Amino acid sequence: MKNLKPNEKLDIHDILKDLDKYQPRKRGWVWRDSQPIEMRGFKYVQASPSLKRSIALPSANALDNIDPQPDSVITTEIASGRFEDDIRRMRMAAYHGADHIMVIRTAGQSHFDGLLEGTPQGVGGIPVTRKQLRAQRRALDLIEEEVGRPINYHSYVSGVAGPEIAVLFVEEGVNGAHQDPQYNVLYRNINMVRSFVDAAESKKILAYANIAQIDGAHNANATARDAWKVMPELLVQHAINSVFSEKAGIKPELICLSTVPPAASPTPDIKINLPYALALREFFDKYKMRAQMNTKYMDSSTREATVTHVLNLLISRLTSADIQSTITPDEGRNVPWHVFNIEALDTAKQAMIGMDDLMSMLCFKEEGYLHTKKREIQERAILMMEEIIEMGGYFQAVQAGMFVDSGEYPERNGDGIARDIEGGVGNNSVIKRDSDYMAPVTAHFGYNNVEQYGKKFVENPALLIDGCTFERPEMVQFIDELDESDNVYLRLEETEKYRNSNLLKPEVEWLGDGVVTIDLFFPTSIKIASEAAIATGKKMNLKDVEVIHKEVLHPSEGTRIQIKGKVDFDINIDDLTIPKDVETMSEEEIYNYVKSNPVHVIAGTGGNDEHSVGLREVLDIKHGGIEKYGISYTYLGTSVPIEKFVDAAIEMNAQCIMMSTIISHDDIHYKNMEKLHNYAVEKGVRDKLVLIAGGTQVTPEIARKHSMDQGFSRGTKGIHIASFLVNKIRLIQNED
Amino acid sequence: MKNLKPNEKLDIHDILKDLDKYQPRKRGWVWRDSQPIEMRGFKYVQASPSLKRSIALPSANALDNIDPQPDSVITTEIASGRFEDDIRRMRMAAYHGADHIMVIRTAGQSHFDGLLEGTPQGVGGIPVTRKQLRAQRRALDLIEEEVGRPINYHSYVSGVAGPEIAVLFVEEGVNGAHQDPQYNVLYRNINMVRSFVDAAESKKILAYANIAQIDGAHNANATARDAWKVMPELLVQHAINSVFSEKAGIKPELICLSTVPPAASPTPDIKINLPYALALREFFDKYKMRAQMNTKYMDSSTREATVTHVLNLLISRLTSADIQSTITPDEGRNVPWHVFNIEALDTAKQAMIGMDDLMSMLCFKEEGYLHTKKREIQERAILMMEEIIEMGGYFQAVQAGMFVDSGEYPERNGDGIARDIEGGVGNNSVIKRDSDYMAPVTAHFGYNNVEQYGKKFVENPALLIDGCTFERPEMVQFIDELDESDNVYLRLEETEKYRNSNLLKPEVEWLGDGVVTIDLFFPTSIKIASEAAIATGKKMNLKDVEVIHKEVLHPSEGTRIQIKGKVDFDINIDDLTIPKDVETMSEEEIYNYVKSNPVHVIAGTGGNDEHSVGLREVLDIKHGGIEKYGISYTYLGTSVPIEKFVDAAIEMNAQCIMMSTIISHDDIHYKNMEKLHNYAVEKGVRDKLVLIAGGTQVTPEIARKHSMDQGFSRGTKGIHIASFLVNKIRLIQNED
Amino acid sequence: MKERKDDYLSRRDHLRDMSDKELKEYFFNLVDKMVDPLIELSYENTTKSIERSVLLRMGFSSLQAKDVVDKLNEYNLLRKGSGHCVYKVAKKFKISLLNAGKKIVEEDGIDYLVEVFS
Amino acid sequence: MKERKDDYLSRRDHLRDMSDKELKEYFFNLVDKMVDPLIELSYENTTKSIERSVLLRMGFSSLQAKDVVDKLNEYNLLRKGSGHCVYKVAKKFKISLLNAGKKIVEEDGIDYLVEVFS
Repeated sequence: MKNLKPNEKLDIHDILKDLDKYQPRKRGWVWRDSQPIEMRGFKYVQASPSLKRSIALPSANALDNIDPQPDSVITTEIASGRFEDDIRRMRMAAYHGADHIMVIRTAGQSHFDGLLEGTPQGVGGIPVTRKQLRAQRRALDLIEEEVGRPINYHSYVSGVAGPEIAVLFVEEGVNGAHQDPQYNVLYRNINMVRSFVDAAESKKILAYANIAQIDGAHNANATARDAWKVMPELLVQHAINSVFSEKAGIKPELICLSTVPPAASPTPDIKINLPYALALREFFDKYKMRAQMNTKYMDSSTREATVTHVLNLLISRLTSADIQSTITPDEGRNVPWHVFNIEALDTAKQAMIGMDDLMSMLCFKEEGYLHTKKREIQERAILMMEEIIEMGGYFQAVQAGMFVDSGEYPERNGDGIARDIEGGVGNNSVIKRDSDYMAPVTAHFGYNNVEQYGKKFVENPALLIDGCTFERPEMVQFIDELDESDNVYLRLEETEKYRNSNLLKPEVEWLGDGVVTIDLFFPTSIKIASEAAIATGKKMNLKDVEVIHKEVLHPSEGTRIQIKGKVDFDINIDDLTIPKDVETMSEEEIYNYVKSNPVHVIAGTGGNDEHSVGLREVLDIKHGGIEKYGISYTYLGTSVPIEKFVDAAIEMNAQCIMMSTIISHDDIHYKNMEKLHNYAVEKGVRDKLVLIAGGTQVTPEIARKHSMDQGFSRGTKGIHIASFLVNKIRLIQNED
Repeated sequence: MKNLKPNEKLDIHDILKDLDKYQPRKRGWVWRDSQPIEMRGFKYVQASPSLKRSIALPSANALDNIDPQPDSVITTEIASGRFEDDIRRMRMAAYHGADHIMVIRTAGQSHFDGLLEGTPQGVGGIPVTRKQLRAQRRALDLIEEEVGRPINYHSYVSGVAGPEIAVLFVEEGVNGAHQDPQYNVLYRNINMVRSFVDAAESKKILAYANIAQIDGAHNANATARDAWKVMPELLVQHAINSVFSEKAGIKPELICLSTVPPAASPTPDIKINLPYALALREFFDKYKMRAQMNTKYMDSSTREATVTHVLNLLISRLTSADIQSTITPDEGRNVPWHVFNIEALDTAKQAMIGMDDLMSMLCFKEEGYLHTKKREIQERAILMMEEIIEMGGYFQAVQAGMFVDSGEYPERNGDGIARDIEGGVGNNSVIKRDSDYMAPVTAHFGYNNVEQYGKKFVENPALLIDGCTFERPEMVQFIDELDESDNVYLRLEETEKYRNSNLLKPEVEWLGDGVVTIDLFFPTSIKIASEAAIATGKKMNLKDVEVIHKEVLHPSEGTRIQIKGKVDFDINIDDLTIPKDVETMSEEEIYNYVKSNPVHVIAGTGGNDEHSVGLREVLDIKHGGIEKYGISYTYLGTSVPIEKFVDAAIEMNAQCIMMSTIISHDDIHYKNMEKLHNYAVEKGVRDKLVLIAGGTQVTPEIARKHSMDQGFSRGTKGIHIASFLVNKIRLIQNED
Repeated sequence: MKERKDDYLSRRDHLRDMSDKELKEYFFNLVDKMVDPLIELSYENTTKSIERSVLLRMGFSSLQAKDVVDKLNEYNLLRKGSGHCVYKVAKKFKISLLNAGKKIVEEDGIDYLVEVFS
Repeated sequence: MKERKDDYLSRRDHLRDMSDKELKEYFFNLVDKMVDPLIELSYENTTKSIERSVLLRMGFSSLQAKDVVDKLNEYNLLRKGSGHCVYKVAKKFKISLLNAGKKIVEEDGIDYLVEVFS
């Protein structure tokens, strides 16, 4: 398959073609190459090499578009339930700095005793299947080349088919996985004996391929009534899975603790979260930290979630994060949409770069609250473990409801999640191995009497069958679709008209889903505003209008309502007028022209506008402005009366007026453009003068609509203006 | 005038009525009463007393709606240009924690040599007039009673009419003001001699009424090409204004330095901003810090601005902020809209409370980068002052272009803002006082020979005229409107149909402006997406469609576009169906009913849904759930198959099924509701059973539409469900 | 569990004098006590999923693996290892592993397995 | 200003050995040197805006104050103080301050002022 071109869409048909023959390029987890970098005079310490292709933060346009990358691996979670749409989002995410892509699994798969095949649609995530994994890994193989950084692909080994899924992951090049038997037990009600027996096998398999493992402790935060009260228990949960994993064969440096700052504002966030983060990192320093953002205290406000997440990132920078997970700020209201994956990634990049090397300036107070509280959390965890052992061990403790109790241990509220040792899905399904038990495969955990067939097989049981799929990938069998009524081909057919065609439809997660968001303020109460918003959505031709966010600004003065709804029309690209790029001439050509045809420009900010930075940058030779090409200018300063521009142009015999206008309130920028034009007409010089307006809210279309010859906005360089100017002056001269 | 009622709109006609007779209730600045507080078991150290009425952060609904207030005074800036619309926003802002309201002044007023009167509309702010000030102060007097905290009202003393405006502020009860002659000189091109002579008088007047003064140094950040390079100069600017102010009579504790973290990510934000913040606070420890958020590195992304501002708030918490200003995250793209003032305030409150007492856990490293860099900034400032003095003083230095040069002093790029000592607006307008010069008023600065009329007048010159307006407010003359074609009455008339009527129109800054925002994603390039977005807006019946934000997610896979546009229809409240509040019965009544009519409920989360917290809260007696009223329940756990609910209800002879369903992806929650209903019908028990659905995305309407008897969403308490249930069971029994 | 008030301060008495380092060591000693029995349990047992995962590694598809394991379970042969059974049948009948699996599903190979493992 | 490279390291020599406290004191000494002449300047001078602000405090409206100050400026009387002039006229003619202002605007009181201040 050919490489991706940035200006061409990834074709899902290409990905699916000959998929049965595709083999992943590599196995195992890849950390970022953490190292100091320097950019535009800034030194970054907790950083990593730049991407070959990426999209910088919006404000980077004022900083030569630098896009420094932080040191941590950065995660995005994708969950549209259609793997083919997820793939497009992966590509967007990679450009915004994600190198760990978690594709969430559909609800309910964990109770399925076996593997699924094909590509059925999921709810809140995809069904994990070989075809789905292979297609996504194949896409990522292309995307990682496009951006120039390895991308870790992540999935889930939980439920009653763990070992099989783990094998699938090794075979299909998955690089990271969730695996924690406690998750099965507490949250999926899977039998605990079965879960642990399966888990050891799964972990051994993951270990074989250097797949990074993430545990499931963070779920206790999300489940407990007061998330911060389970902190002692979290240490216990992390300990059980980490040590169990290590004993099952995973290297400590691939055992990642999934940790979330449990509290969020309006609690005293950092006072609660920092001692906990320190307690954890002190005890578990030989393992890795996967810092997840808080999901428990998220409502439907994406702003609020963003702020909470920046405070979470502060905890990461005050302590450490080997993997920095991102949670989309819309997770409190829907399964994440494209734009919010990108928002979350940008927030992580922005905050981590912003807080680069923070601890070179700060230290922790060694006495007082922080140390005392950290130690208290650790001691409470120890006390909990003492009681667990006293009760007869982990199984007995779970059965007694020791876990996810809403009291901070040793306090108990009696509302923990209790599971029967002899209960749950898969109860009574564990089989004792006989003394001649044998499995002729690689990465098998536990008793395995291969010795009965010869000593030489002890180190390599798969030798008995001349290697298993781990050594001989060509042995892997690929199953395509099993369900004729639910598969990717049917879904592609439905939306084919939007694929590489001239038809567009807005979307949020699926191609052509038609969903748009409207942000509304009504000067009234929340109840009336909600209904008014729905009525407004309908009048705006939306179907299925629903309120997705409400915010009281004042009980009677006003309410903000965000609604979503579906448009039922398409946009035909052929009907649009796409503005052409301003053609730039070569520097040489401009320079030569101006040399023999002197050009003088009158410049200033118009009316009552004091913002001159942008203008001076396109004028000044030092900033690559028009002066560089030999164009001379008179700078009239700021807040120049409109008439003065024209008078000065006449006086100086100038060819052009460049008026900068930033303030756009009440359309003052349009009004000033018209005024400039009219005054030039009045003075009889309009046809000899090139009138240019510039400013952040100015577009070429708007400027031309308001009688300017051209408009320039953000991102304009001197060469753009110089090119336009020389072209235009030539035209004027030809007319003469 | 009667007090405001939260559920009634403020009537601008009431504010305007008898305004000529209104006198402000008090003078002077008020700090928050900073003190530790405790709430829901959380201790806050950098806090202040709670408001009588306020709106908590969205996520506080999971925390008993606590709304802790931080210690700093919090500023919001309002700038719609129509003071009557600003007033509504002030009220919203006060509920969200603002106690410092800056009403931005219209562009251009600073060159007006005298006072304006009446209420003309402004651009980017209001024209400051007596009527405007008095109306807004009057509104704030009401609003501060409503929320239970004094509110500081702020305006601007700059331009060529400074002393007059200062007098106006004392008379009209303004509590805070910008005053810095350097601002006039550098950014408004007002003659420097005139500016300083006026400034001393203005400052003496502000001092008289204990009006807090804020300087203008932060403008250098916004103007310089690389904002962080002016750090040494900022220290110099702050010093000039602060010491000049003190010598003119202002108490140090009312001299506030306006300081902005100059850098923002993707620069290494904290590494640059923290040493600077420390340098400033070390030198200027006797003055107050007004910490403003960064405006320089803001683009059109409100998310990006929010993250930058949280990092700014981190600087405030790492150092100090007596006044914490907020910048609206939309300031990079338009004059702030209602919702963004509130967003900015919520961000400040959330982050400051979240970082409460941060420095009880951290300390600064005493050696190394932080100290070295801090000291370097201070030394550079000193070197600059040495050169200024060497040049002959401040005026000569300004004339030479010493200020706002883009080089970090002592580096010079030769692009500073140079002003002529004998130039600018108001040049040559300073008059030397004769030896018998006299002014018989209070708070007059400088030479004043009142002694010629008697020694007793020296301490109190106004005694000569039996007191001036400062002692005798009744002397103040009120001028109403001067412009028949531009005043508040005309504007009110235009929008009267939306005022206290049944008509609603969405708005962003002005009543009835009709502006709405649409957030769109198109799977295509930025150029095509922009045009497609405009076309979509038009198809959605919007007028004046404009793109306000663009974000490339991937060059070909997709672009986010936000557009604004105007709706040209009204919503008639009479046409809406406003859902009634669920009537709650008294606890007593429910308890008594259930005592004689046992009620049993089957509860669980439906399908493949593992989120049980919300459900358990409305069940559990400990959390005020239905159990409290004697209602018994069987909890089936999570991920309950739909059939099992009905089977259990039949088996247990239950009256009600409560199904919780959080996952709403692909409408799975609706599907499960229908499934529950259908199975109950099938089993012949539907008419005997009350079916209730609950969950964050469930609304009463949606639930009823999908065959449930009722739905409950966020914020539901046990009593709501119990009331509904008892009512409904009574109905069913009556039907039987 | 029964409700219980926070008695941390009285319970922690024996931890008070430990250094941070000692505390950490003690923590991981306790972890070992919890985890070792779980590892032991896993070492000695297998499950249908483990056995299917073995067959996957031996080149079976998920559908094939499921059928083989279900059949072996029916005859209580998983205690020998599914891979072991397939291996035995393949060797015995000199057929491929996949064909051996098929033979087991078709109950052709079962008799041999019952016999050889008795 | 002329362009200049960053010569901080050579310029700062005399500051290197100052303590943080000394540095701060030195900073504010320099500030005083910059600011004192500006305060002196303000002490000795007045402006039309200052004079209008005086009249505002004496109960004049902005419109009235403007007219009075403009008239006094015309006759070079602001150096005496606008309030002073109004006060003088009011005392002389035993009229209210506002009427004294009106008198000045109507040029009635000017002669008296020119005379008394000569």
